[in-house]
Amino acid sequence: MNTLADFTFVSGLLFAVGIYGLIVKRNALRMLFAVEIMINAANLNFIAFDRFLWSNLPLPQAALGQTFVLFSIALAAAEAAVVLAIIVVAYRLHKNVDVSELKTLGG
Amino acid sequence: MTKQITTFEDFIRQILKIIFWVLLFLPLIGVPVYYLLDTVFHFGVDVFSLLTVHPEQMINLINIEPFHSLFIWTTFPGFTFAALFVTFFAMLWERKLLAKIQLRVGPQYAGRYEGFLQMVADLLKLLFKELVTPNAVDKPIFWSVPFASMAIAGALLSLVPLGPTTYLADPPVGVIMIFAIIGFFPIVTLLAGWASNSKYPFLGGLRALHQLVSYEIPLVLSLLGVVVLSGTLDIMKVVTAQSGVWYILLQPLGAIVFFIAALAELERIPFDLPEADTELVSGWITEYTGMGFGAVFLGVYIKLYALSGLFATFFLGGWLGPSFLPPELWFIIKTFIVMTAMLLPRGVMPRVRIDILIRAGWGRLLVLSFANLFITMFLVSLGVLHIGGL
Amino acid sequence: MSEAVSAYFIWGVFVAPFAGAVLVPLLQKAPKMRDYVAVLFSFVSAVFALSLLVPTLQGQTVAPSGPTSVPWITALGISVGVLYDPFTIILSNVVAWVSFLIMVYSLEYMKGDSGLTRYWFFMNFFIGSMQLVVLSDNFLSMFVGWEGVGLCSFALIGFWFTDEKERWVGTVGSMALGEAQAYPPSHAGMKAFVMTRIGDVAFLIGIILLFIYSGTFSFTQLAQNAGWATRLAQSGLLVPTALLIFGGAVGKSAQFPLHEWLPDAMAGPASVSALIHAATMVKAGVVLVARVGPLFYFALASNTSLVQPFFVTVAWIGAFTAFLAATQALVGFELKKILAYSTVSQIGYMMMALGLTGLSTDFAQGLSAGLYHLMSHAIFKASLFMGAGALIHVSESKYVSDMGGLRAKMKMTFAAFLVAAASLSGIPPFSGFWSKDAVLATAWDSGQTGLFLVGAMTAGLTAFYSFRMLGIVFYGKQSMKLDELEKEGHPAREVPRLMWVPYMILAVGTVLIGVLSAPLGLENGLEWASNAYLVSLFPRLSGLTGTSAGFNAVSSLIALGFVGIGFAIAWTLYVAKRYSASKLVHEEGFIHPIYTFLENRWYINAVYYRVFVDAPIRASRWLLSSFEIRGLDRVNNAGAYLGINLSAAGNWIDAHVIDGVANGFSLAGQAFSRTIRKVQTGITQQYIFVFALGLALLILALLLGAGVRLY
Amino acid sequence: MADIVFLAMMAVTVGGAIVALESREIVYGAVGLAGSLFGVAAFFFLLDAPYVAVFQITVYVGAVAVLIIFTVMLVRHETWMKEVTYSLGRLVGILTAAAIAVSLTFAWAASSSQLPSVPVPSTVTFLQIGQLISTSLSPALEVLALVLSASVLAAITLAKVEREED
Repeated sequence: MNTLADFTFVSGLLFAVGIYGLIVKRNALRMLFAVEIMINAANLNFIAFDRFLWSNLPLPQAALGQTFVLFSIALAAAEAAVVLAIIVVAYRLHKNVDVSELKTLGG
Repeated sequence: MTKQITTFEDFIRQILKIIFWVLLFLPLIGVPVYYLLDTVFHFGVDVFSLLTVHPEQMINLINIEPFHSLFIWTTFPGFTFAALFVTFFAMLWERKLLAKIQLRVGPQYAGRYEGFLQMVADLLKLLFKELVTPNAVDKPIFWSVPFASMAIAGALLSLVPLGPTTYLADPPVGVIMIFAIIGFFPIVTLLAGWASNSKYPFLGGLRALHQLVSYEIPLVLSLLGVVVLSGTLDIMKVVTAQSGVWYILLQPLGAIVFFIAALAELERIPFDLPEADTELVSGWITEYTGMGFGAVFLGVYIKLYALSGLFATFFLGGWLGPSFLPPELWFIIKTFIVMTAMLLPRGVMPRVRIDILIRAGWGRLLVLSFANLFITMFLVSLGVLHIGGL
Repeated sequence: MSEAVSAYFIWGVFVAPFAGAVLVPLLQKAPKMRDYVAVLFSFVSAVFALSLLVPTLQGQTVAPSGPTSVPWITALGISVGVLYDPFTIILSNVVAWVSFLIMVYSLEYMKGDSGLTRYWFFMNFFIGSMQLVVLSDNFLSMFVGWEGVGLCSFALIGFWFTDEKERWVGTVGSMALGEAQAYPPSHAGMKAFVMTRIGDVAFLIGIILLFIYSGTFSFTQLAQNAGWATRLAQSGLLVPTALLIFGGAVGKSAQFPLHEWLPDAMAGPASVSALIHAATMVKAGVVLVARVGPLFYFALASNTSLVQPFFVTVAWIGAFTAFLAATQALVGFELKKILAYSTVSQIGYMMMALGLTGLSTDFAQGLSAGLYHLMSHAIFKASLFMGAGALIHVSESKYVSDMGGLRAKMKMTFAAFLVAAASLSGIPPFSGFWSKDAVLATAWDSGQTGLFLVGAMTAGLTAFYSFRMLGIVFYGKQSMKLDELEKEGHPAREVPRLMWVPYMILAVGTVLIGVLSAPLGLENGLEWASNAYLVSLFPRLSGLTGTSAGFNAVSSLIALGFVGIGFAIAWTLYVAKRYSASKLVHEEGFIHPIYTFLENRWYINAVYYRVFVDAPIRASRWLLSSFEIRGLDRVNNAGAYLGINLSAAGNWIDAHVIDGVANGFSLAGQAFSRTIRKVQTGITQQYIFVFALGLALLILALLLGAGVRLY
Repeated sequence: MADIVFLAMMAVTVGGAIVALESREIVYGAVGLAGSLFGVAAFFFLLDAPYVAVFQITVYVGAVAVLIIFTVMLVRHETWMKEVTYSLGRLVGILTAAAIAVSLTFAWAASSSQLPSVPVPSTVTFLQIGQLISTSLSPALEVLALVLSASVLAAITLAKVEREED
């Protein structure tokens, strides 16, 4: 049987990969990938802890973890939509998606 | 074929090679043989569960009950059945039917009667054709598309119950699972268009993306009325909830929306813009040849069968019917009728323009499906209709 | 006995207009469809209301099947729900059907206006909000409806926001105390909004106080756990709280001292005025008092005299407002403004009746009198306003002096107007007579002679101004304006059927109610409804069996005497035209100053403008001129001179001493910032790097701190 | 000890994530990301949360992945090819990620004795989730709806402004 530690291990790995991507990559889209990976790592943690610790509690707590992840997924989708729109606009304005080259936004 | 063994290294290499192939093929051949024998001798050892340590968790994923009937199920309601019998029959039926509608003859020569072996001939032709890989394509993605197309269509198919006991998967969230699987199709078409690295496939892929994304949402929403009425997301329970009245009577609007959206999802005439042969040669499947083309096409027809089956399941009571015929047969009859209805427009309708298509999707079907949902909810809350059957 | 009605019907009463309001903008592309949909939804609401009325009329209480309450703010235990009892249901029906007729009327009246989407949206929203006020079962959702009504009134009064000159309300150029007495529609809308808002703030404070002491907004819960009243009474806040809540009613129902917005609210279309006056907005205050009164009265089971001041205030404010507005109506020259004054006056009657509830022995008597008057007023006043709209439509002028002699040309309108005006002035056997009589009889029975006399006198004034208006508009010679119109090829003729049918229906209704009132025992029925309302709130009152005051010969004779006097004077002056009224007014004598005083609205409006509008403006101007320019600027200038001289002196020091130090500092600062600036690169990667390192270190530190060994 | 299914899913998830970040062709990255997110959905299945899992597939694979691939196609191919990764930066990234992983490993090792290894019996169904969302979490749902519509509006506005400038 898989233990809670197994799931947290996977989640930690995903998080580390996401951190790596955010540090190394300068491409806006790759950074979006990294952020999505990190969000998913967090979601996985939510579900795992909910399943192992809370799911025998009375109803509000038992379903909270899953509910929270549902909200988180929806928010992540909204975030992705906005980020992608920004990337497209930035590309049209600067012909570039490299964040280190898009410094004009910083003033 | 084999090289002469001269040195010891060659000998070892040869042995390792043999061991490798044996290890590779043993599960593929040995396990089915084991299960075949198991039905006769009852060994009492479940090898499958030895290979995977905790299968009971996967039971939640796909409700496969005892393992020894896996074979029957995959063949009868599942992929093989759909691919070999239904698809072939549907293609032939389509060609003959359309020919009759348009006062033509249709396939005539292959097979003795009315060219009924035409599809076998086509299959043979496709099998023996050369598989051309264009130079500029992105090979991995390009060649994964046919398989993905078939696999996703098969996944959709696995959710369609053929009878009260004949089904592949019955997840508790089946209806949403349909949405999830349908969501894969745009990616496949888009990737096919992109990987072909050619003008027409790319245009076709983009068109397909617009069309599929636009019509996915009404397709999803039109089913919500059914979900509200049956009070479950379990497809089997949706069917049993229709034992009183078929939902096409309670949900006419939803059925119409589902039907039209399914036509668009299938890229069938009048919504065949992604593969409009007069404009885009063959759309996103232009660059595929031989059996690659055949596989994509097979996927498309399996999808047709699956969506027809879903229509029959959600609106026509699935396998329900008078008991003088087995439920599986009822299901197939209904599916066949729906499929014929989906084929018919090809004979009589022109292709729509892209802007009309998009506007119809977002402006009409979406509104209609919302209206359907709200009317249903209103009627349910008024007590005219009841959750969980009539 | 109870009749099961689906609770959704009750919800439907106010949800349907809201749904209509939402649909209207969507149908903007199809104007015809939009108009009919808007009317249809008000009709749906009315039908829902009727489905509740039918069992009520059969003497049954409505027992809804289905949810009457759904959770809203769960954290505070607040839910939104409907309260249903015969009283509410009758109210809701009056609102629904009168509104529906007004909507039908608007179909023709507003035809061709460019802002119709806006119009239908707000009309439907208006009706929905009003029904929410009537039907909601707690103060908070009632407040939501209340504010919805306020918003819609703002939007509809200022409907013609482009402020063309002919849309202005009041006579341009007339002044009182140096304040202009004419306002553009947008100004009138703003005035209504701001003025009612004053009351609303009081209302909100009141219900929050109530919530603090009781922990609930729900009417039924407030009625059942009456401990809050004792606590409020102990801290001396009982009457203040009630009065604060009453403040909302004062604002919305245009009672003294917040009555000034209503006469100017005439700037909107006539149908809007009809809706505001007859069916919705101003009745909201009455509904509120009918809700609050019993709560405060019966919450203190033992000692009802504690809340006596509240009822005295309500009754006297009502009576005074009735008198005040009636006097102003005597001299009005704008048709709709006369009607507006009369509305204020009649609402005053209702308030008086509601105030009398707590002053008499039978609580339900005043309640039913108020309800009766509300009902009959809604009917005849809607009829009058729609008729006025038709008249204004025909004569293309809002002044009564521009009409005249229209009796023969607009027969239907004349008939409806005559009946409604007679009803308004309390002439038997029209409904207004019976309802006014009920109010006055209540006053008489409870021994409030002062209130009774004011009411009776006001009845005389009412008769006077009603027939004055009627005489000027329909009798006498045709005015110059109408002659001119005739020459231009627009002779005065009857309005289209879609317009006169609605107000004809209402006029017939007022006759029917009046004639059938006694045989049907209408007053007893209303008394029963009021009793049922009280019992539904306070089950302990279930033994309540008061009967209506019935026909009180003495009080009604006195009132009829006053009415007769008023009627006779008006007849002599304006219908028979024995004397010239204008001569009487403009001659020097004792009447002229009174006339001016009344025409200038007792100078209340002007004083308000002086105090609340002009004074702040003047104060800020004064602050600008004397404080800012003379005071602050001089200080500034002086400072500047000083600064210039000082800096000239400082210049030398600066150049020689400070620069050295400053340059030293700045060099150091530059060096420092050059170093530190590198941290703030704006490069995400570096931030993430630092964040990740910090995170790792933090985890390790926490682990170490918790005493975990890492090896 | 983790079983084969678990290990395979882990490989898909983490491998997909690595492919998403390290593939030379960004379309492969997008596909890898979709695979990784699909793997996470499989974990959700394994954790008895089928509803969330299907939701994850619907949203991420059905919507986000399509959007990403679409964006990739809108941006010219050469732009992605300019992508350079400095070896020093990569080293730093790997070290940092390793630091995170190591510290998380320590945390998990330190607390593993107190964590339950066997899941408690789960009774949560999607019906209950729906009830929870529509009752006590309804304010959150409304705020979420607002955020979603705001972001959709924002995305549309961004695209629209661009079209006007063209």
